Amino acid sequence: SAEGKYTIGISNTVQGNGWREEMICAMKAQALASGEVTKLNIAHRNTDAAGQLEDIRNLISAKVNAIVVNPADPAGIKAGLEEATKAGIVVVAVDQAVTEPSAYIISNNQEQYAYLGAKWLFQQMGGKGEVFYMRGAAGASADSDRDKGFKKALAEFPDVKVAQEVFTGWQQDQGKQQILSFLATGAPFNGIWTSGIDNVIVDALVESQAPLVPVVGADNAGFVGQLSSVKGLVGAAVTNPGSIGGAGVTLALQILNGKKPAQQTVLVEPQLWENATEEGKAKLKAAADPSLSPEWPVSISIPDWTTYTKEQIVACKGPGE
Amino acid sequence: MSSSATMPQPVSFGRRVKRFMADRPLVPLIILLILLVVILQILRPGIVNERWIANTIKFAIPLAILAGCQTMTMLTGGIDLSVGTVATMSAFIMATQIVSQDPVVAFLLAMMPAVLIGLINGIGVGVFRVHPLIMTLGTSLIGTGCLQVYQRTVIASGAKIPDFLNWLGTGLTYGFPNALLLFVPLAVLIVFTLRRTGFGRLLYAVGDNERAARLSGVRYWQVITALYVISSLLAGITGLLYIGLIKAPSLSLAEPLVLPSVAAAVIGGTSIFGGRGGYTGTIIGALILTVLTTLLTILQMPEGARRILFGLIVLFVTAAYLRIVEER
Amino acid sequence: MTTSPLLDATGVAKNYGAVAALRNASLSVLPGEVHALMGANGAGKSTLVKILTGAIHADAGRVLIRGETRDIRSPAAARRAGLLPVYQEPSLIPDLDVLSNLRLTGTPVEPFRAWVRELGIPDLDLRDTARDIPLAVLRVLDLARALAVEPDVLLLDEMTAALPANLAEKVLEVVRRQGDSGRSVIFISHRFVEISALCDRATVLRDGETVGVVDIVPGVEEKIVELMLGARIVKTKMAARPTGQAASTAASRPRLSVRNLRVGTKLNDVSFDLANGEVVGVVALEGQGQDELFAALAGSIRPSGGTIEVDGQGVKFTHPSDAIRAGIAYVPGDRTEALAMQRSVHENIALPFSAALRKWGPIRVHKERTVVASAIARLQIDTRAQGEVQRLSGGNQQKVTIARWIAANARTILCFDPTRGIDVGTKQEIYKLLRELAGLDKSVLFYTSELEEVQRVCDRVIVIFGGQVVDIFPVEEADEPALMRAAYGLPRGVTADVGILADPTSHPSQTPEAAP
Amino acid sequence: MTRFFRNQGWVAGLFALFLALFVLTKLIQPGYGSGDFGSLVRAVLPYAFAVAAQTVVVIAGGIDLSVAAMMALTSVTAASMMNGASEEYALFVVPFVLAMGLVLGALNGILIVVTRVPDIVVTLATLFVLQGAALLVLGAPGGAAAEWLKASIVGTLPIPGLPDSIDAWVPKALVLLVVCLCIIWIPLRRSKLGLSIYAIGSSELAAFRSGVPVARTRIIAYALSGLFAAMGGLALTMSTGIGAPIPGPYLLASVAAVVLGGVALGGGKGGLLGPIVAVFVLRLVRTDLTLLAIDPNVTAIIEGAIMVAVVMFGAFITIRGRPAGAMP
Ligand SMILES: Nc1ncnc2c1ncn2[C@@H]1O[C@H](COP(=O)(O)OP(=O)(O)OP(=O)(O)O)[C@@H](O)[C@H]1O
Ligand SMILES: Nc1ncnc2c1ncn2[C@@H]1O[C@H](COP(=O)(O)OP(=O)(O)OP(=O)(O)O)[C@@H](O)[C@H]1O
Ligand SMILES: [Mg+2]
Ligand SMILES: [Mg+2]
Repeated sequence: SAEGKYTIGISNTVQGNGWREEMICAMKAQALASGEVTKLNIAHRNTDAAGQLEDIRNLISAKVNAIVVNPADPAGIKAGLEEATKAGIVVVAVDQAVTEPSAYIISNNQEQYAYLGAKWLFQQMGGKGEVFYMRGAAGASADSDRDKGFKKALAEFPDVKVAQEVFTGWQQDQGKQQILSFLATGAPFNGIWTSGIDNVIVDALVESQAPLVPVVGADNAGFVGQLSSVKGLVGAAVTNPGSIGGAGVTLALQILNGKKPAQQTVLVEPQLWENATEEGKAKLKAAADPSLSPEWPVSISIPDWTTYTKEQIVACKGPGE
Repeated sequence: MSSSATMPQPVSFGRRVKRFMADRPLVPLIILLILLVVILQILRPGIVNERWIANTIKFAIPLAILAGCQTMTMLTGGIDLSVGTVATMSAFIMATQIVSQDPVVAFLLAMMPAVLIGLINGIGVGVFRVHPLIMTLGTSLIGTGCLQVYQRTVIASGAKIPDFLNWLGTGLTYGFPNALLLFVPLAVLIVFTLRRTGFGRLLYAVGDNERAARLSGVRYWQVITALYVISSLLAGITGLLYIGLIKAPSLSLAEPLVLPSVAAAVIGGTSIFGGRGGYTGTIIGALILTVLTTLLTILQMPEGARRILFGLIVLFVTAAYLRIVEER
Repeated sequence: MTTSPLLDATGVAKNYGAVAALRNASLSVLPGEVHALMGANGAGKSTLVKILTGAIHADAGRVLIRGETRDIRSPAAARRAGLLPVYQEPSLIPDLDVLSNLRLTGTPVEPFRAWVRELGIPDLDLRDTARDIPLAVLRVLDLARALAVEPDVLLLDEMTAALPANLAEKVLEVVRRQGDSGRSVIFISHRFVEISALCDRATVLRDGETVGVVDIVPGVEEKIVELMLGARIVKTKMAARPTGQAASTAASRPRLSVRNLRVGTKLNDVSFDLANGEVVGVVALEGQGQDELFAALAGSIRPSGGTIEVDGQGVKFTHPSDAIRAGIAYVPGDRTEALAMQRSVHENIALPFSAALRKWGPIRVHKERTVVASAIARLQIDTRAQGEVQRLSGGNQQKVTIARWIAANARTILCFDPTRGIDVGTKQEIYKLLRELAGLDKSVLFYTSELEEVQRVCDRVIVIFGGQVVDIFPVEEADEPALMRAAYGLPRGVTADVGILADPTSHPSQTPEAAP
Repeated sequence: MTRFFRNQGWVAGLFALFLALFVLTKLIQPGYGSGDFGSLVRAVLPYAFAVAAQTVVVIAGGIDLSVAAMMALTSVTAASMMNGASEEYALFVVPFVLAMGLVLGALNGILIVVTRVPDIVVTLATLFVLQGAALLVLGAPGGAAAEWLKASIVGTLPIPGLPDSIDAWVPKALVLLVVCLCIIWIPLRRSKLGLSIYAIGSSELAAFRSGVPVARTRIIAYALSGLFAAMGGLALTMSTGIGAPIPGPYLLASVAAVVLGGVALGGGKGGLLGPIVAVFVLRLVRTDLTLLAIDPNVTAIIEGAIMVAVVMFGAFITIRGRPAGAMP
């Protein structure tokens, strides 16, 4: 409604990954759509917590009004966020929680993400059998949160065993090589849980004419498409929207405008879209979007939180660009 | 002059074996490869079947080609760290341009950044004498940035893997990966270039003693520029092959292959200081690394322990290999 | 002999794979003795020195120092035992300044400074980085560094080989005095003049074995040569220069014509001609601009003024390949500058064939092999260790640098001190080769640090002093005293009043005797 | 004087560049003040130690690819040891971790000396080993740091007798950095050991023949590198309060800064000051890019281009500056 009056700083520490790229584009699109942002100040590169501290402090130097951050580590950037709050800057963490109490958090619930998918998978497997557990990057906090959720589901199904646990490093080639090696061993398995490296896994199963066991992945465009198009594939996509970045910008603007949320933490609960039931199929159909890059999550908007159009997020233009 | 080789010398069997292997440095490498496969078979009986072999070869090929880039650049005392970025760029551009362009046009567009980056690398190293490590690192940063900017312009149009690349990357014919159709001629060409062409000889000479090469009339910058362009082109082709194999364009597609490609060349006996080495060893090195990765995946142990083991094995293999070859 | 030896090595052996560098070498040095170690190229002299000074380990053998067995495992240990070497290659750390180099080896500075002055270098700046110091001076610094710690045994491996006459003179003087003051010196050189002027005894090595120890008395040279070469008798007498053939050159255009050549501050004004079929010698003291002259003619550096004409055509070289295209090849004195040490003899010789862009394609293997083989045969290169040039002895490496241009059939060869560190037999071969080249109508520019070589090889001599040509001699007037005087910039005596462009064709029929 | 400029010209130029960038920063953001400078120094801290670690081995003629992994391992070790422990316990943790870096670094050196495998390969292998070890220590980022440790790089050091306005420009982190580096570097530079490190980097053969214990010197150089890397790891833990097992971007950054700082990758040349100033320059460039709110994808291009351009420029002036008539 008003012309832009705020500058917002953004800090992100993983570059070149479809999910994170979508998150950045959502932030830009939302900032543009809101009409309240004059300028986005984006620090977006591959680095660690110390590097993110540097970026946050640079953003403080740049005197932004709010910082939206996808933390490299929940605890590791506490000092920087604290300094930001002291400088009167609104801090919103997206995607993962942070330990700094003054920061607001709007996040996908990673533990729930894993729990939901794993539980569905184990049910599909009939409550027993061997599961191939393909995790993310060893040592990443999102990975260890998801591990908690996975273990929680596993505990509920005592007859399900982990046939093999691997770290894909969230890298497509590594995931594909691992599944192919695993397939080549001829070891029996009844389901695959992946931490978001999903479409290459289905490819591998199809290429090597292996039995199509149930597969759980994320809502990446490629995988969602496969769930509708690959014959005989049973699987589920658990949403992990990259558009959470747009929600973060919205939250920051709300706070700047004096509308503080009731709690510091707002969790966006994941949804599960499966293709085992007609109802699920319909959801998948609705969500599928072949025009997107296969690495992009299809859930490009979050109701109530984002107001941009698909064109806007795909254009990936922020205010003033 | 009398030669000491004629002196009667009792030579033990062990020494003779060592001498034999030293003269044929490929033999110990192949033995090691077989050893790894045997261990794998013992750990998981039945794993070594036709499908597994085809699979291993498929993944070893892109690594082997990139390791070829490293071999050639290392011969001149250089290194090419931009191969990962170049391969990724070609793959990504191919996958996104094929949607709207003629395949030939898409191919040419995909190879353009390869040529450009190779040329910049070559001029930087050959003319301005920037250290190859820094030069290729810099261009790879620049390339990654450009790719990200490019990515935003095509996000709306989507991506597609051309059928031909798909066939080449994942297809099998009579149980043999189709990628061999590309790789075998390429490997023969590289080996031939290194052994039997003037250009190959200059690579060794320049890497060994640049001043001597200069005094013999060799123009360093020509050799180096040609070398880095070739290296980049090979990386670009690898990218196309790799996208056919992985079938998912991403902005960091081939990056994980960079350090292993250096390791494969080193394990294969190419000296990182230049002047020494060859491509056949590198191919075996790439196979060894691929099998090793499988082996470590199969082992049920924490990720940390797996990495430790990987590092130790790479070190051990290289050390043992050096010992054997030095016996000469 | 009554005195017991200071250093006594027996049965030393060292193998490099299939090559036996030393098989059964022994060496016994008395206190106060200057002891020559002699042998053809590749006989194992340097290897023995390296073993004695802990730089490499012997496979077998025993070393006694003052009668005690010492196991010298490192250069530091040798230093403690009183053995100090000056190796064939300079061993100052290139990136450190001289002072730091001294600190590194624990050499006292003042004595070092005194020795440097004594050795004929008055104005050394200790803050200079070793890399920036010319080779000859580096060798002298190496020596001074060794002398400064007053070693019991000084081992000099071809110390004088890369030195200009004036510096070599000083070195000899100093070495002689070492002997007088009761210290021993092991002296390796291929120059008989030096040996007979300096040494008391000589140990002769052949193919890694000690084949004799002789006292140096007048006339012993023949015997040493016999011992050194064994069955390989010096069959190569100096080829007589056919007089008629050179006559044609005076009439035709000169092959190479240099006018007022200038390079930076080093080379001020050099003009001379080089005819087809002519060998022109260049004589100069260290650092008079001869390096720059050769480098400029080879296209290695760009002259700052003057003209170069090849076959009457003005040329500008921006890169050695330009010079090579004009048929001018350069053989540097420092072989590490010319050879790809890890590559084979074959590849080193064939290197120029592939240099040009249009030769980057497939190699014509058969043709190449023939050409290379004939060049190897021509220079009689010892190819036992031909897999890698670095395993050849110094002399054989030197031959490879020349063989390359024989194979490439270069019309003009610029030889910068090609006989540096080469044994007598091989030297004869090289002289002969150069004359043969001249016979084939090729031309040679030949810098040498050994004045006597001028007489053997050249048709004419130009003398450079202070970056200028100060004199041009026809060979018959170029006796050593005259050359020496000219090299020091002194005017020529009245007796030698011949025109500068003396006719090089009027050779005396007399041919210098083969060495010794 | 001319000699000083020949030796220190590059460093002086870098310093001038830093000052120019500083002025530029002031122009972009007039409010840029001492507090922001403090932030800059804290950002510099881990990079500076990483680059110090790299510099020592590069001067000794080697390269250490395991720097970042070593930092990760020491960081997680420190963080997990201090987790839940008393404040005083950290007094023991700090020397323990430093000693660990020293020993592991020495191990790197010993492996290089004993196996005779090129250092780049050995440290590539130890990169995996150390990474694995870090993962075994802490599977995910975590742990804690003592409050006094965290406080020791926050704020400024009040220096008696200095007006507050100047004092504000002396952040504790800077003092810590300078003290840590000087305590080790200055005595080293003046000692025979320091000379020996330069010597083996300049010419191993000549050093050996000059009586330098080459193997021991190399091991010590790597041990020092490990020590500096451990300081870097501690700096990470101090600034973030946790340990993270996945190595940060310090390896490539360290190599780049070493080269920018005028240390030849071949060894034997340069000092510590240049690379440290180079780190400041690189970090300040980052700050400026953020302040200018440049498109993040373009920043990668700019950073790469700066790296390449500066090094090319350096190469260019060395070519130009070569005295006429000198042998190339
Ligand atoms: N590192 C090595 N590897 C293999 N062979 C070697 C090596 N070093 C020396 N040789 C061989 O040992 C023999 C003796 O070499 P050495 O350098 O001692 O000769 P030299 O008597 O000093 O000859 P020169 O007068 O030419 O310097 C030669 O045949 C040489 O090829
Ligand atoms: N690849 C090669 N192998 C062996 N000898 C060669 C090779 N290339 C050139 N030479 C020899 O080097 C000499 C000069 O070669 P250069 O290339 O200057 O002549 P050219 O006339 O271009 O030769 P060509 O007609 O064979 O291409 C000739 O004696 C030639 O026989
Ligand atoms: Mg010798
Ligand atoms: Mg010699």
